[in-house]
Amino acid sequence: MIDPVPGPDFVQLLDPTGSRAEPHRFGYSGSDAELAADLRDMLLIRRLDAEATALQRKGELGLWAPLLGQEAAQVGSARATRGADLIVPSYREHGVAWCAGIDPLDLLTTFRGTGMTDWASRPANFHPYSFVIGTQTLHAVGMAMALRLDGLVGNSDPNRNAAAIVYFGDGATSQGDVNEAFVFAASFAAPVVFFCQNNQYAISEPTSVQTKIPLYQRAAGFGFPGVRVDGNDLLAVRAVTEWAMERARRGDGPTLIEAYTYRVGAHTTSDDPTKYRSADEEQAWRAKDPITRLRNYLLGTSAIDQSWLDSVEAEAESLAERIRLGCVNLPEPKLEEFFTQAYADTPDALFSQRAEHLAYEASFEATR
Amino acid sequence: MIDPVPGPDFVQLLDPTGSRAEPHRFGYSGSDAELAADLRDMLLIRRLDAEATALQRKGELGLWAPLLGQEAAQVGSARATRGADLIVPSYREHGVAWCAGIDPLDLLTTFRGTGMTDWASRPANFHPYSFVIGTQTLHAVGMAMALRLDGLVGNSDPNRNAAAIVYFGDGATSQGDVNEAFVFAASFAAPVVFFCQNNQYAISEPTSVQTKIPLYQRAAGFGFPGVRVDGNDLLAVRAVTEWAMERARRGDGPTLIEAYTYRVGAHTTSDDPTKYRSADEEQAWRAKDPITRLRNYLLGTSAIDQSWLDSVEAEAESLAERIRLGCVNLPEPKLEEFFTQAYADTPDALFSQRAEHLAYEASFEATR
Amino acid sequence: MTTLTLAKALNAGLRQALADDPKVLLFGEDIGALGGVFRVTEGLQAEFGNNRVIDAPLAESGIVGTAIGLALRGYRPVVEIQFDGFVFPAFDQLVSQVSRLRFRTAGALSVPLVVRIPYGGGIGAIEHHGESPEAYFAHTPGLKVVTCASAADGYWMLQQAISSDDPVIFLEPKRRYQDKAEVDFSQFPAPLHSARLARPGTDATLLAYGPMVRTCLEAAAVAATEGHQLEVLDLRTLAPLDDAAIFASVRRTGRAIVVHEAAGTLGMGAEIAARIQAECFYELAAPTLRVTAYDLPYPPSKVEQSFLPDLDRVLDAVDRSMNW
Amino acid sequence: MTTLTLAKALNAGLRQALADDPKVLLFGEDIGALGGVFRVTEGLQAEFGNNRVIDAPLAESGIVGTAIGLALRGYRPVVEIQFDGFVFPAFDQLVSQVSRLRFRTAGALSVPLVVRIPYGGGIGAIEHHGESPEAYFAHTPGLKVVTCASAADGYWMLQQAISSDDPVIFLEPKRRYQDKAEVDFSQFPAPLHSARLARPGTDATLLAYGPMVRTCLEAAAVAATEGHQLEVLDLRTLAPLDDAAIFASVRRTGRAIVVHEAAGTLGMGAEIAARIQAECFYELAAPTLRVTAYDLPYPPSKVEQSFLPDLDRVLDAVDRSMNW
Ligand SMILES: Cc1ncc(C[n+]2csc(CCOP(=O)(O)OP(=O)(O)O)c2C)c(N)n1
Ligand SMILES: Cc1ncc(C[n+]2csc(CCOP(=O)(O)OP(=O)(O)O)c2C)c(N)n1
Ligand SMILES: [Mg+2]
Ligand SMILES: [Mg+2]
Repeated sequence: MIDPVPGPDFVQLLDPTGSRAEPHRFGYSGSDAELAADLRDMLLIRRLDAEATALQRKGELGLWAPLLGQEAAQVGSARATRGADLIVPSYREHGVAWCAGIDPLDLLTTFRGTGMTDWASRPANFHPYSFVIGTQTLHAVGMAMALRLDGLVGNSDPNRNAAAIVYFGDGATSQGDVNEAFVFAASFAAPVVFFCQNNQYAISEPTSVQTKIPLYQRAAGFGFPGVRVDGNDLLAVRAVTEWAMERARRGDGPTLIEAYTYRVGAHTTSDDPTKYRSADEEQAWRAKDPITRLRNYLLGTSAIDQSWLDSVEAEAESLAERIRLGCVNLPEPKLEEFFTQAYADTPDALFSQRAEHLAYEASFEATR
Repeated sequence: MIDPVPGPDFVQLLDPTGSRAEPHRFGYSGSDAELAADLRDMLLIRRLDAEATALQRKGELGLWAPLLGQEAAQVGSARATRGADLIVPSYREHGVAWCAGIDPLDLLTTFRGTGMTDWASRPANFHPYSFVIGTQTLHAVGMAMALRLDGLVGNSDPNRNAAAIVYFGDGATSQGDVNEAFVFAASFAAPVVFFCQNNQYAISEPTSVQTKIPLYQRAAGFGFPGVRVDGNDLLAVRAVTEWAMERARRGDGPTLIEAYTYRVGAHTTSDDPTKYRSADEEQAWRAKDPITRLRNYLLGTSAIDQSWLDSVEAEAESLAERIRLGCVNLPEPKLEEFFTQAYADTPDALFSQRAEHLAYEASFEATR
Repeated sequence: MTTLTLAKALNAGLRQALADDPKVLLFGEDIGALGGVFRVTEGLQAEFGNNRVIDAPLAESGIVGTAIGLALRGYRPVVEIQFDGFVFPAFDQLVSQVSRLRFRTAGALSVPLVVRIPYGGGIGAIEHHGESPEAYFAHTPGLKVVTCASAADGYWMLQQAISSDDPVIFLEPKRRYQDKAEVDFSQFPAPLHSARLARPGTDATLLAYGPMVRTCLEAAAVAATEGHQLEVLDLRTLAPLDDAAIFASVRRTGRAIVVHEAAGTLGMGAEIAARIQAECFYELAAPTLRVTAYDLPYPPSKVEQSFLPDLDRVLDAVDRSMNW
Repeated sequence: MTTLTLAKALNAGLRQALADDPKVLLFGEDIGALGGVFRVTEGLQAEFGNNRVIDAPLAESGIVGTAIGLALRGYRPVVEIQFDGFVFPAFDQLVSQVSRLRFRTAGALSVPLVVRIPYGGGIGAIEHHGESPEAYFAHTPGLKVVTCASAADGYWMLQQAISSDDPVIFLEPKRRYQDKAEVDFSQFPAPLHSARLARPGTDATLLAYGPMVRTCLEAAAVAATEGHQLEVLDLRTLAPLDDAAIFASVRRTGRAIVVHEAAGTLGMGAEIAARIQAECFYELAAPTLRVTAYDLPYPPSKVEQSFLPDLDRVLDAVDRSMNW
């Protein structure tokens, strides 16, 4: 696929070398200090991701879905949300989760198989992961409809307003559910931002299997704007997402953002990308690394220096250690706990099944 | 909803008074004799529709879905197909069925409940009706993919080419399946024309519940052209559909046509439109009647005269009579026939169930 | 005490639920101005406004999926699926999402959603308008499934379903919408997940639900004239089943006949028969018999009367059971 | 005679089918260059080209729906659903269309479609990757449902399913993909819709299919050391069931235990138990017992071993049956 070029159809504010681009209708006006905070997030997230990948290799996780290369897309968009906004991830949004204050160890329970999506029980506006592609986009639209019904949209005091943002991939855009989410969002002018990380692949399938034209253009046909942004450019992602979130909060309805990026790693730790793409291609994308780019820029403006980088590196190291240790010590569940988790009002039959299970386990203990 | 105006976004070649409109990028170049044949179809179809509605009122049909007002959309599009093309209807395409050579009595079996979609057993490229909204659009795309695999697309001899046309409503555009059909059609450049009759309602819901922008614009977001045509203007429908079918046959992929029309009657004979729309609205649309318009034009050019109209009227009368008589004489099915129709290779259990059923019926006959 | 049709009783139940709890929302196709194709929501949009009774775009997965989002934000959406045959586009959202969000989040999230589905055949309709999809849902852990057979149950059970914190598939026997019965608005209703002894008897138990309850009561009335006292149990709750009521009745009579409109294979009768044989093994005078539709897609309406169980087929099964 | 894993046997079966009939097509997500996430289609696109082995957009309803269109035009599409939990978006097309087009057209149209689904748990996967959806399909008239338990059956049954003019849901026990067995390419296979006596015995019958066949064979081996001769019937066909084989075995042993990974309620065990009690009422020494998953959504993988039936739970049920 030919690379998109900066311009009205492709928002880029920081080029791959780390230079601020020409003024654009989407400008990023935050301070370099804020950008440094975002860079710190990206560095920590990359470490978290690497550590989880390593834990999977050691057999401590059943699976991991690396986000390597998508840090700017995730941090830039997550940092465009604020307190009352609702964040609805797919399954690769570990970086978004981090920004939403989710403990990485809670994420690991899912991939270690000790739990499902344990973070849901702690206060945070971060929805559980969804593994059936596209389903969560409808949930997000419903949640956004609720914000509207609750009077949290279009208030004159902008601080009383909120919106939802939902994440999904390029592959997901082919699912009926995602397109129905577009229909419902448009029909109810739901305050929702559809954030599509086009990382060029759905497992082995290049985006060209899903669409012959840029994905952001899908939105116009449903009656709301679509924007393609350089997903490896934190400034651009943040600027565009802030604009779209504010638009939604104001009551102007949905936006589709296509963050054009690349899944540098495997689809998951079970995947083998050498089967379907070239090393050259991977290499070309590594040259557009979102972290390098922002680091170069901030080093250039002297917003950060080597000692700042060293201290984040140290922080990353201790995060990794916490994850390593925490992972192996995640509490092991027992089946008996689950019998009362499927229903608010557990049917008698499940209590009987639990009793059977416990009696069976007990007999087993006794006899062998 | 504000009426669309003739222009690049709304193809109209014959205005409501029956005057040929200004030249347009889509021109209709057929002869008036051909148009007279189409008018004859429309008149007969209108009679067929009225007769079926009457039969339902008399209790001879369980249900009928009238096409009143949509005759130009149906005849104009159907007459843009030719021998090897494949026609995939929804459930209101009695007019298309007529043009495809389907015996109206075969259609009635469905609505009388003596059969399901009996015409499928006779040779015609007219697919069975589908009653689950939108499902058939995917079937049509698959059939179009098959045409391509069979080498029936893009041949230098245009007579060796074929395409599919699939019908659905404005409401159907909200279904996931229809949008997935757009995805697959675009991805495989399937030779298919998506023919959406926007008759302003999905039962009681105005099109504005489904979309805030014109439906034809949906297509561009999937990467293929969409055209809005005056669905009450046979010339425009025919010209645009011929263009789109030829485009598909040539190998240039799918087109979406939105035929902007009106369901003058009830959704079905079970429906009561007074609950959700005004008599004024209905009246305004009756003034745009597709038959009046074409008749006036052809009378104006002297392609037809009153005696022509009288003879078609007589023909319509005898068609109505054939339908009336044929309907009540449709053979009554017996349950026993159905046990071997679900499978090519009927499982033993169904033979046993048939035997049980027959024994039960026999015992019943014997004892009571 | 008022005499109401089932459709009007359901309408009254919805009105009461909307009045009682501002978080209750109705959501579906044609439920607003039209009042639903069966008029079950008639007048409710006029009364409660179009933020409480909302016409949805024509997409069942979208309806259920967005209703999940509404439910997660504290609403109690009551979704209408227009006909049984049109619930399948929403199947993924129901089976993979609605049923599991609580489990997935260890109880942190609730989806208090009611999915109303007019179901069953016998009304002379075209394809997809006479389906009985209950077994698909009853096989799905995390969902509750109930069905009413009378106006009183319609009124009360619907409100109980709406106030349940668990997602409930609420099946309405469409061919009984016009059946009239007394509704006592002041009576304290039985628990939602309990069966109801519709007619006591001693010789055999007819286990039925929804549309077949009336058929079984009619059969029992005829059987009584022939000297057989049939007990009729209206199951009401299909998931969970009211095992205690089922076993108690079958132990009393020694004979069980399950009657439903869904296909026999893996219909509710399969589960009920399997449970009865396991629990009442030594107490049965005959195997549990099943009177169901045949294992075919729903046929054209001209033959639906012989496709579906009717009074005579029920009595025929009673005879077979008695003569075992 | 060659020793193959189940995955390779299926691959060989597909290769043979592609070679035998130019109308056979493979269609699904990631089946081309990647060869499928389980490598069942490995090498086939390279060999037969991308007009025969087609990577599809990521939409299961779209895949099944367009495959219907291909089938109606004379192709024999073999669709891959990537994991069990992802078949539900296609449920409507399967239940309302695939299963009914022949019936709807009085036999005029055929949908010779095979839907391959890797299914079942026990592989330490995340949610939706360990489902056992067979009962949903077996309850649906118009579909046929089969499942293989060994490499030989994988090779042959898949080809038989592809040459069937009826739509077939073809369930592949993913946790057995790497199990090796002998495949005799020249042997004439048993009919597709027949059960297989996997191990003869006299004391009780274990009825199993797919992943649980091996578990039951292991249980039978252990039971033999304890003096019980268990018969193991590999059902292979779930719709239609091979009633004759089931009843014959149960009549011989007098005891039946159905084992599957799907939830107990309305799982295959319900139907089998219901049929056995109806047909073998006086020939049973104990009720048919069911060893299944509990009636819960699939739990996190750390507890899946106690959630799913295993050798010990099977033996426990055998004990209960023997001591009834
Ligand atoms: C309904 C469904 N079908 C198939 C899958 C298997 N699957 C998991 S991830 C994936 C690819 C998703 O691609 P994309 O949407 O681009 O997201 P990415 O993984 O690239 O972030 C597939 C096919 C699934 N999880 N759900
Ligand atoms: C999946 C599904 N949902 C609901 C219905 C019930 N239903 C039948 S026709 C209809 C409206 C269709 O509107 P539209 O697509 O505009 O077609 P029209 O009837 O106007 O020709 C509805 C909701 C259905 N048949 N299928
Ligand atoms: Mg992707
Ligand atoms: Mg319409």
